[in-house]
Amino acid sequence: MKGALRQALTVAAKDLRVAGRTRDTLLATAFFAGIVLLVLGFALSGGVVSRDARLSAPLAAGAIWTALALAAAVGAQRAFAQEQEAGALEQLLAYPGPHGALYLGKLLGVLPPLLLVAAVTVPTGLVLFGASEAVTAAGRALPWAALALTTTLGVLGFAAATTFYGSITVNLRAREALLPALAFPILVPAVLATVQATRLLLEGGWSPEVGTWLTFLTAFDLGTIILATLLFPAAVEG
Amino acid sequence: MKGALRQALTVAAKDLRVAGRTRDTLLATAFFAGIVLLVLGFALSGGVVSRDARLSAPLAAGAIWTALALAAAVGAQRAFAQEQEAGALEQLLAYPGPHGALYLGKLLGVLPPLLLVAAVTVPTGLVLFGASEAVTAAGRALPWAALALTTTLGVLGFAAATTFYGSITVNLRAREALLPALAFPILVPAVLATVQATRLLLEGGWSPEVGTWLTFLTAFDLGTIILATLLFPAAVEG
Amino acid sequence: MKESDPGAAFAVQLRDVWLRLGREVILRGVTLDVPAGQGVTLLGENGAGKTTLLRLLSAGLRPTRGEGRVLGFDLRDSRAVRDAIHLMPVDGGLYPDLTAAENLAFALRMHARAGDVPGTLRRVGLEGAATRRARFLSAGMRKRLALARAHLLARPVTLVDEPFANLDDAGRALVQELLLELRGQGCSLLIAAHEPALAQVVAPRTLRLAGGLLREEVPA
Amino acid sequence: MKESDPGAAFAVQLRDVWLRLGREVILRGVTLDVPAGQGVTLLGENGAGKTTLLRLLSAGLRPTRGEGRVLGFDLRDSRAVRDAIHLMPVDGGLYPDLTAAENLAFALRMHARAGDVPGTLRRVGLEGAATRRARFLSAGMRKRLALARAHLLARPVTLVDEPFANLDDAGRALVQELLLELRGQGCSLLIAAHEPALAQVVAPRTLRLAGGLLREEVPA
Amino acid sequence: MKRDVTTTVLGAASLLGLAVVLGLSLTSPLDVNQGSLVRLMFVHVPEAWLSYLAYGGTGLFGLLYLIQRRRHWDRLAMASGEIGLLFTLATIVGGMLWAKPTWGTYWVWDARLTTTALSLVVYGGYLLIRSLIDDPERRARVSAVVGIVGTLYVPVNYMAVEWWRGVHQTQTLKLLGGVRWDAAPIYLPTLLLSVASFTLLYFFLLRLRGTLAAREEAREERELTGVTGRVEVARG
Ligand code: HEM
Ligand SMILES: Nc1ncnc2c1ncn2[C@@H]1O[C@H](COP(=O)(O)OP(=O)(O)OP(=O)(O)O)[C@@H](O)[C@H]1O
Ligand SMILES: Nc1ncnc2c1ncn2[C@@H]1O[C@H](COP(=O)(O)OP(=O)(O)OP(=O)(O)O)[C@@H](O)[C@H]1O
Ligand SMILES: [Mg+2]
Ligand SMILES: [Mg+2]
Repeated sequence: MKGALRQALTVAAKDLRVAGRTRDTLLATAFFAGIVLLVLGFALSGGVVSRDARLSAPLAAGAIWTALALAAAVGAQRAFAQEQEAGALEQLLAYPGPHGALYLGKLLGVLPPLLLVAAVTVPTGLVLFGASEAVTAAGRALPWAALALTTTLGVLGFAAATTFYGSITVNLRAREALLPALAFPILVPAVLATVQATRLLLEGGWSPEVGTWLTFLTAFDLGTIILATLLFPAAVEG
Repeated sequence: MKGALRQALTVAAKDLRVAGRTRDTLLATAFFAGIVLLVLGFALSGGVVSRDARLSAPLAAGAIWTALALAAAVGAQRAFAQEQEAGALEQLLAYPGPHGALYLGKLLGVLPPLLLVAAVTVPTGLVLFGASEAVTAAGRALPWAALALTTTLGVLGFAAATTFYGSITVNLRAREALLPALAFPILVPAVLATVQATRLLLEGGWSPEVGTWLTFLTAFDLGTIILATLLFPAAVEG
Repeated sequence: MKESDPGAAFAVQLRDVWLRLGREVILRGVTLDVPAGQGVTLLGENGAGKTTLLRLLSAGLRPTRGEGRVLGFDLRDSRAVRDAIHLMPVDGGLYPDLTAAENLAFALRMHARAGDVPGTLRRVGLEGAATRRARFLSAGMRKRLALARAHLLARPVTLVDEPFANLDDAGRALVQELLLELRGQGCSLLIAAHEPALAQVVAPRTLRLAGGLLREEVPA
Repeated sequence: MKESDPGAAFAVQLRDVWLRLGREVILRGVTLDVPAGQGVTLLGENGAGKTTLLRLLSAGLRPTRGEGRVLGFDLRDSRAVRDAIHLMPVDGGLYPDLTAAENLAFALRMHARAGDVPGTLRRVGLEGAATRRARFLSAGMRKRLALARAHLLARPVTLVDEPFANLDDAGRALVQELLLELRGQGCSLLIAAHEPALAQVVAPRTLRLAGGLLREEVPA
Repeated sequence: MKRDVTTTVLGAASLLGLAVVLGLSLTSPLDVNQGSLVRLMFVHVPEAWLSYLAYGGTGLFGLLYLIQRRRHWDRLAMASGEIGLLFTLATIVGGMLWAKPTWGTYWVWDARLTTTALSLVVYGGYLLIRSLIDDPERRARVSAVVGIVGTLYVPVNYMAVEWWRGVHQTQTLKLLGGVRWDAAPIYLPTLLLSVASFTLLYFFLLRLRGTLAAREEAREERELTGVTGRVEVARG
């Protein structure tokens, strides 16, 4: 158990070191998140939409979380594509210890860049879709702490699911498109929970309903991580 | 000149062959576009939003073009990732002839699958987001020809821009990490023009304003392709 | 973590192992016994299946039919096998964006072992490239780095795929020296190579893979 | 497209070429004249800079200082140089997801040339793997495929990086045979190798790269 | 090939059941609101039921494969996945055709419809993954994993539907419930019979497809190893 934890941390540290060195993961994830915000921003911010304050919260929530879900998929795919370059993946799988630890390590390595991207995407999205304005116009302050919690839980859930599918698609052709396509349906509960929590937070600040959604999200995160750790060995072994 | 064209076609044919070997790339990309539509539908059109008929056009336009922009980005990324694997990119650059031809070849290889995916995504998106119904309810026919033209021009523009972006990121050294961030905004005009043209077409059929956007889009496409062909050699040379 | 099964008299045992990859049948009934501590040179034409056999032994591939044991552990018990074995692949299997020293340190930490990274780098002549990324090492330097890793890990069963390729004469002598040291520590070695003369110095017993079958080769 | 400059008496000319990669200075004033049609064996320790020199000649890298010409074309005129030269890289530089035959056909078409793909595949012993993807070829088979490509293209200046590595004995003889044929067609050869005896059969003139400098080596 | 009695019996029974359902539904009274359209229910609901059954099968057989590593289970999982996909498609197309006259539109962003569309993607992905892996063992393993996770998606989304409704009262769901409530007394026997017949149909198709896959596999195995003449056909 302690050995597995050490392995997970070793893998994560390595991935973070490489990510800091080449920065390509960060770039790719930011690129995809940026496209989503850009297109949706232009499509929805003209005409009727921008004039209707009630719409700003659901639209901002939807756009932000679609962007982050995609960014998670891209980040996870990178994490495994990197391994595969130069045959390192086969070498990684040949180390002793449970393969589940490798999944956890990969997940821990994927998370920090994603959280970084999220830290930019969320405020940008709120401004772009006029949600932050609508909130301050209503005389409230933006609930930053609650938003940050939602974001962290949401990104963790996205990363957990996409990292798992990343291990499956890495050896397949067409993996770039396949990974998001496979992972998204599974992400639907997480998208739903994050979108609703964000929307409610924007519309009225903290409420017990938000708490319910966040509890659900936490359960989703834990469930996904446990299940993925259990199934990962079967997905990758020789 | 003729030699360059032949090379471009050779590269495109190779990419298409790899992509079409088992139709997996096409299937996966189509799949991916479909899922983006569904997730956006799910994330954006619950509650207030779905009951507002005025929103169908902007939502449909936004969702369709998010899906297509992402599909283009995935396709372009794939096109260069493939080359880089196993040192094939250096080999490709060592063939005789102008390097600009390689960019054109890559672009031509990315386009056909994308157009196919677009041919499915556009009608699906229109139906799913209720735009086709809103149009027929208003007693008009869907402007299919104009939509097809917009789609073709838009997909061409996205493919040209993302392929160029891909060529920049493929050989990135750390000190050039800012370059992609600078290249990203070239997508803005394409996004703006396609989204607006589509929305206007859905809201009121053909109009001079649509014509202006399409002219602008054509200019953008040509400009991007010419610029990228000229800059590509500098982006990839050792 | 068990270092090895101390009761195991055999490093490797295969019984009528068949292996199919894609539509090709690569191994067609391979039977092999390697006593613990022995050194074996594996010869065979290009495409004979040497690399495939090594991957099978390192639990990277599963036999289609037949059985195998490594240090007494069943090949299907991948965790135990991976604990006992190390495969040095042809292409090194290094992380291109980690430096030479980081690559070694990573491997050690994954095995929960300590080791003298700078010292080993010096032995393989890479002290000047310790902080260079593996991507920027020359072909021979990458091979030396992979060799340094195998030597540091010193697993009870060490599989080596084409250790002499891409190396200069000094490098080849170095491979022999380091591999001999490993044998001196009691490790069993299986070396796939196209240079029988060089490999047999370290691993005298010689086998040849041909037509998916393994035959003992008597030195001329 | 010109096949080559017919007036060029020299396949390769370098004048005091310096090359820096990252923070390392790899070449420190290399001067070299290779008359057209000559065969040159390039020796040097691991990391000496042989591969780097070949990449420089194939216009894949630009000299930091100094001048060079290939068949009379300035190295900075990358298009003309690329037209005249072919580099067979260590790792093959093949498309993993194209089959062996498709890889060859692609290279031919990029050079606007015709050639007998199945015949060449047969010569290098890959007729059985013509429709197998390069990803699934063994290390030696990939080398054979890269060799087949160099032979099919038969560029006036052909650079070969470690052609003998990963090959079995028959494969090494085959390399010699095919490279000799190329020389027979008037191609100039530059072979970087760690097997001087094998390479010198094809390319008798021998140079050694050490400390960033090139010296003529007189056969003992 | 020896006759497979079980398959024949299953096939005959399900066909018989379907014929009876057809007769009953054609003679059943018309609904007050929907007229003859209500008859679509006897196809639509069992179709949806069958697809859920098939998805459950995919997960279950995948799990069994991972535990026992018998190829038999993998073939059944694949068969089940294909059946599920087919009948989800039928549910959606049928539902859309039904939706047009009753709701006035082919598609609404109702949670249940979206969920159903997404399960199409889940199992489409399952089959796509299968088609991308050549090595039979790895294919079986990876697809078992994908199938298990995919099956978990079904109940999770069922709960998501509940939560979604808890937040917005969408009329569509009320409409669905309403129709069922009003119609139940009259249509229940036919509906139940229809569901039973479709269940039989599932097992029939499962066996049929499983046998077919086994034959294909055996033939491939023979072709590959026939050269040596030493390998007998590996049977699940
Ligand atoms: C695109 C259109 C539709 C789709 C994808 C669809 C899908 C489904 C699915 C998956 C089920 C079974 C699972 C469940 O019970 O939740 C179901 C059940 C049912 N559907 Fe549909 N449906 C569609 C349209 C309709 C329409 C137009 C009606 C009637 C006006 C309808 C009436 C029912 C009824 C009565 C049931 C069974 C009762 C129930 O379980 O709630 N459906 N549908
Ligand atoms: N996934 C695969 N699908 C089909 N054939 C494969 C696959 N992997 C390997 N092969 C084939 O298996 C054979 C054995 O390959 P292997 O790499 O084991 O040869 P080798 O003995 O190591 O050769 P070399 O000396 O050239 O390294 C080759 O013919 C190769 O093409
Ligand atoms: N991008 C780079 N940055 C820093 N150093 C580099 C870079 N590329 C190569 N080098 C260094 O240049 C030196 C020469 O490498 P090269 O590959 O040319 O050697 P080589 O003579 O071909 O060796 P080998 O016989 O092992 O193939 C090596 O020390 C290598 O680490
Ligand atoms: Mg090999
Ligand atoms: Mg070299």
